Amino acid sequence: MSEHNEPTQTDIAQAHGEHAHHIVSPKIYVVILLALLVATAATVWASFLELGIWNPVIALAIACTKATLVVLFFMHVKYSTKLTMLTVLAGIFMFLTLIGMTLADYISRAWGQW
Amino acid sequence: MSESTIVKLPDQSTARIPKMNYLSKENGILSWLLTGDHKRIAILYLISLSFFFFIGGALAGLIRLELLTPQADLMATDTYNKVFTMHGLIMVFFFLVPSVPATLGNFLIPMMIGAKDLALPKINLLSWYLYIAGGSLMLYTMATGGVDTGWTFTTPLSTHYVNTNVLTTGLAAFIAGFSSIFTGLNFIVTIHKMRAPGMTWFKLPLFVWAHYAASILMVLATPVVAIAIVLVALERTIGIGVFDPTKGGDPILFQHLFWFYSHPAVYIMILPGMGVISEVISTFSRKRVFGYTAVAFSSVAIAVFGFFVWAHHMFIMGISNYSVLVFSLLTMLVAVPSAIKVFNWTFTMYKGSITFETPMIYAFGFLGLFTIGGMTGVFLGTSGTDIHLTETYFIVAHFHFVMVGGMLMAFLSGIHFWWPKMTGRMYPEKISQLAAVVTFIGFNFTFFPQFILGTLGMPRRYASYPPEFQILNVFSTAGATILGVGYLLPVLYLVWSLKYGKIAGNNPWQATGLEWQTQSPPLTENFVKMPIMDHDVYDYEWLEAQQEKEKEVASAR
Amino acid sequence: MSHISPTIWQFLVKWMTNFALFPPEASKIAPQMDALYFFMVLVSLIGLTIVVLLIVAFSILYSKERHPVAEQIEGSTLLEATWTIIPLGLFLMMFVWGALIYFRVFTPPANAMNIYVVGKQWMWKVEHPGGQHEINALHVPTGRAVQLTIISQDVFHSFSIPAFRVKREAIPGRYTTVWFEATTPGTYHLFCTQYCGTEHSHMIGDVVVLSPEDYRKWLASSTSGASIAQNGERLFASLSCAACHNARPDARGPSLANVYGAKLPLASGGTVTADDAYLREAILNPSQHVTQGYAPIMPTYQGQVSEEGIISLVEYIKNLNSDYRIQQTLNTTDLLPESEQTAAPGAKVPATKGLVKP
Amino acid sequence: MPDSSTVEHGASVAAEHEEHPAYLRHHFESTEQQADATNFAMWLFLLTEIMFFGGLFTAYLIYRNWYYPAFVAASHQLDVFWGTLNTLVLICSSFTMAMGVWCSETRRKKGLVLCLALTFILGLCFLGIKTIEYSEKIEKHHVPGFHYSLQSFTDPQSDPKVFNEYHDKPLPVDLAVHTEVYFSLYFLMTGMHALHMIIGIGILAFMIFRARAGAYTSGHVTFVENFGLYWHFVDIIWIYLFALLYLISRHQ
Repeated sequence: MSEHNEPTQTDIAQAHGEHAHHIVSPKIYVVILLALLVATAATVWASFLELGIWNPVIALAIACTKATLVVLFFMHVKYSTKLTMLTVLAGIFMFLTLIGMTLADYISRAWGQW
Repeated sequence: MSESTIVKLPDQSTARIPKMNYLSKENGILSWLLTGDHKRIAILYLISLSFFFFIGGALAGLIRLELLTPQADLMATDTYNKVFTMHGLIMVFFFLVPSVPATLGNFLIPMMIGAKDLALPKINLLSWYLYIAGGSLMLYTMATGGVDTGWTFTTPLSTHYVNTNVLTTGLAAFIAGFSSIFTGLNFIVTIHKMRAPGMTWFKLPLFVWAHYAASILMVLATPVVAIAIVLVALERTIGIGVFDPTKGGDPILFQHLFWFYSHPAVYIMILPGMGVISEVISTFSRKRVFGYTAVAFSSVAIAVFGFFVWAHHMFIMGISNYSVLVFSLLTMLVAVPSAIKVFNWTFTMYKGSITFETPMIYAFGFLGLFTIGGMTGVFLGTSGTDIHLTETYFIVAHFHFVMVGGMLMAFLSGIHFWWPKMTGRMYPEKISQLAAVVTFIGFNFTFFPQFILGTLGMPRRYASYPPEFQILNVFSTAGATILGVGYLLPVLYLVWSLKYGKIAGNNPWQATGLEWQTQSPPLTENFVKMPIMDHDVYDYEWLEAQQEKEKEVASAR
Repeated sequence: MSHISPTIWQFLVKWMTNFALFPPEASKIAPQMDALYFFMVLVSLIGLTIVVLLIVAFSILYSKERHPVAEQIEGSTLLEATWTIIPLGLFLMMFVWGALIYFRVFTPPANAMNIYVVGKQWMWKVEHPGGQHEINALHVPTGRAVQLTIISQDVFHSFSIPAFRVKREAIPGRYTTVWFEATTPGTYHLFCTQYCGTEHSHMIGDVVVLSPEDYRKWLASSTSGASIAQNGERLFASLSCAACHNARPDARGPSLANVYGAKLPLASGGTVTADDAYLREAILNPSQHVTQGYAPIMPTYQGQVSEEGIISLVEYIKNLNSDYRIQQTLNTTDLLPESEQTAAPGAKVPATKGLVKP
Repeated sequence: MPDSSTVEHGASVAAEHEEHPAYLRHHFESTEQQADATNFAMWLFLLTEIMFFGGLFTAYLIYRNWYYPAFVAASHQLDVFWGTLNTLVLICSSFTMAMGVWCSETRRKKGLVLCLALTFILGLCFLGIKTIEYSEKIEKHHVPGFHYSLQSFTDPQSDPKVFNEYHDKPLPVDLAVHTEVYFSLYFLMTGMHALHMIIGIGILAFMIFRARAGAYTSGHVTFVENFGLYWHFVDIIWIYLFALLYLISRHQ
């Protein structure tokens, strides 16, 4: 059943079943690489500006865009099943719950009495 | 066969244990220690779990003996502190968290969904080795002087004011945590990816739903206690100042990280038990579980809500009053699915054809005790009464009602229910029914007085107490002896049944699960050919039709 | 019953005499909390009886002999709704009722009498403002709101008085507070309910509730010289706090008169009310809480002042309603030979009453 | 933290049946199901890693909120140049890893070996830069718990390299003490990240050795793919660490 001659592009895609394994072309990888490099430069440059409260916000925003680029394209989540996307979102949601609800306690301590 | 039982065994004179099964396939110590077969790993877990259960139980016995008298006279107070710490650690990390998932879950989930094995068999074996590594490290800790920080590692006590081996205990819990993560990870992947054709999500048995929910908790919550332990270890050795108030750290941050895991951990412990109870009550009432989707979704709801409630362990620890509101409200929401499940189980028996074998008696015990345990949880979730009741014996009674009354009863019910499938032999009925009733009585005698002690304000973890609490403590210790007997009996007659038990045949309970449609003890690859799930779950009509067909085939031959 | 041996009889008598089933109600909040407690016990009993009755009824009615063929029932959304909404409704009711009590217990009234409690590994040190020091004991008058400001010197402890239904964790590094109003005189248990090491079970004591006159007699009979504020003043001088906080116009530190409860503008923006916690933080980590218009030159006293010392300083600052006292101490210290001359030697700067920096 | 390479181990070779491709494990029905399952398992493992680092990020956010000035002064001790260079190194290594996965999918053995080797070298380069930074901290006694010195915060002039760039005002002692919390979090987070890098580089070496033997270019790509996920995840963690630890506020 498994042929051993040099498979063509279509054979490989077919052998892996059409839905799952979309092979991401190197062109996309290069574009994403450049985007990430530019974003890194941007975040470093932004940190040298005096923006007060906006500094951490921008730094985190750029970091999040870089992370989403890596997740979607390098980790193929854009091309994989809904289940993988759901797992990633579940992880992020639980990460934010841990941080959010713990910080909720620390931030609201100043309001009430001790 | 007497009318009042559904047990249908093959004719004992001719019945034999099937020649080819997962136990006889290969033998020798290596075939067990390097097995990938989920059933053998389940047996390995069952043996090591029972070992740790009896060590934890012995420590519990010591605690109860010490509390017979108001003075700390049986042992020195720091020995008592080490005894209750080890009791807590061994019971939580080495019995309650892995018990039902690692034994019954490992054994049954692949069979229930029609798969040949779990998705990652080598990771499953690694999970058992991590469990044994953690367990032996814990025993090493006990041997070399124990640890007296309580199983909750409260900082700054555990980091600066105690010189017992906190590090080795932390490492043991850290490793056992990964054993739990890998089991949970294995279950989620198997349930998602390896279901038999036709097995949709709503044809999954509730046992599988409950383990799916528990696995989500295992995978997402356990790493947070792993990092909390690493931080405690570093704080203790290098003094990084993350939890040390003199260096600007906040000890309450440890409480947040610790309870973020430890509350979902109690749902990791109880959800698999609920899965067992759904199967048992459905089989012995001969009826589909009442409100199947409600029970399935309430399992998942418990798992999801379980993540948002952890600070109800910290209401009086100085977290802000407003976050107490938030966590108390969410605790009320997480209590509702448990109530839904109890009522659904009760109504499963409506218009059923009920028989009272041992698993069902344990299930009745579970229903009663879990209802009390669950309700007293609401006492502690309500911020008002929590002020008076927290950190007293009320809490000890609450979690023992839920863990020992709930989870352990479910574990024993499951062990008795699937014993024929795991070993091919039936357990002795009469003595096991007696053991179940003895356990129920002993349990109530032990832990009900502790509710009253709790309202009286007797604090937890006290070696000596004011004299007016003595009577209730004496009742509790008396109950503990009965409970001890109740737990010893199953070991005796189950081991006895391995040799002398009746041959069980494929389906002694005439149950509808896929695991009952194959031989017992099952083949290594579970099914001769891949089962097709063409019928619904808990489909007793389909089972009758199946038995009619077999009768015709038998009579035609 | 003549054949019961005397030893068993004596044992039973000992048991029975001080056997208890429910703690005494000795504070104003106790009956309210017990009302909620009994309501919840009632709801639990009703729930349990429903479940047990259903199980027993179904077991009898639908046992295999009486009802051999089971009828498959899918479920009923009506029933599902009932046992979702009713428990939810009950639990939310308990939540609201409980939250009210919680807020009542942990928001002390303004006129409460403040008592400081310091938890230390395996003993409770209680300090009354008047200077009475108690170990593992707490004397309180009836009919008066008593606020406990609790802190721990080492590990987590938990100050628990079951008879008052009151419990608060003692945390190292932070004040936590709880208040109660005792109602019935008597002696009640005091426990440490958070595991704190070897002698955790010996960290207990007695809470003695006295009528107001007896309390006054007790106060008078057990004064130990200086009140906390006086201790604070001595510390204030010995740590040379007065060198900066001397309320002179050119003072390097803000004047501390009437600072307690005032809204202070911070150098890093925003305002903060100067309560006990703020004063303690300002002593230990001064440069994070610099008042506007002052340089962050105050040294930290972390590790130099014990918890009791900080409590006495805080108490002293709380009772400081004029700078007259500081002037007096300064003037006396000026007379000392080695004290370095400040400003114009001997010039008496009139102590301006109630001068408070904005 | 057991070696996470065992996670991929489940998917490795050793199947007895001839009619299936050699790498299909007996309990799977098809290679498709096996690839899906191991990929999903890898994602779940990454979930545990997210929650593991989550605890550290919670601690970081709380203490940054509490001791902001100390965090700013301490973050000036970190050299932005090395941090940025490390980020570029890791992003390129992510790129080469992605190209490696592509080569494995398109069965280009030489390309795969080259990409894995590049990723390996970039990984080592990252660790080299980290050792440079760590040695600098060790010299200045900024390692918490080992005679931690506040000198470069209470008296910034004594530390010309940083002072000329940022002209920090001297911190009072009680603020400077909290820089130790910053550095303990710094060593915790970057240390844990470096540990994951070391594990990754170990597996990379193993993979290069197997790739040279032609293991991953005959249709069975799950091992390379899963390792790619792990590597990209470690890169994402560094992206956040760089943003949070290095770039708190760099303006002069």
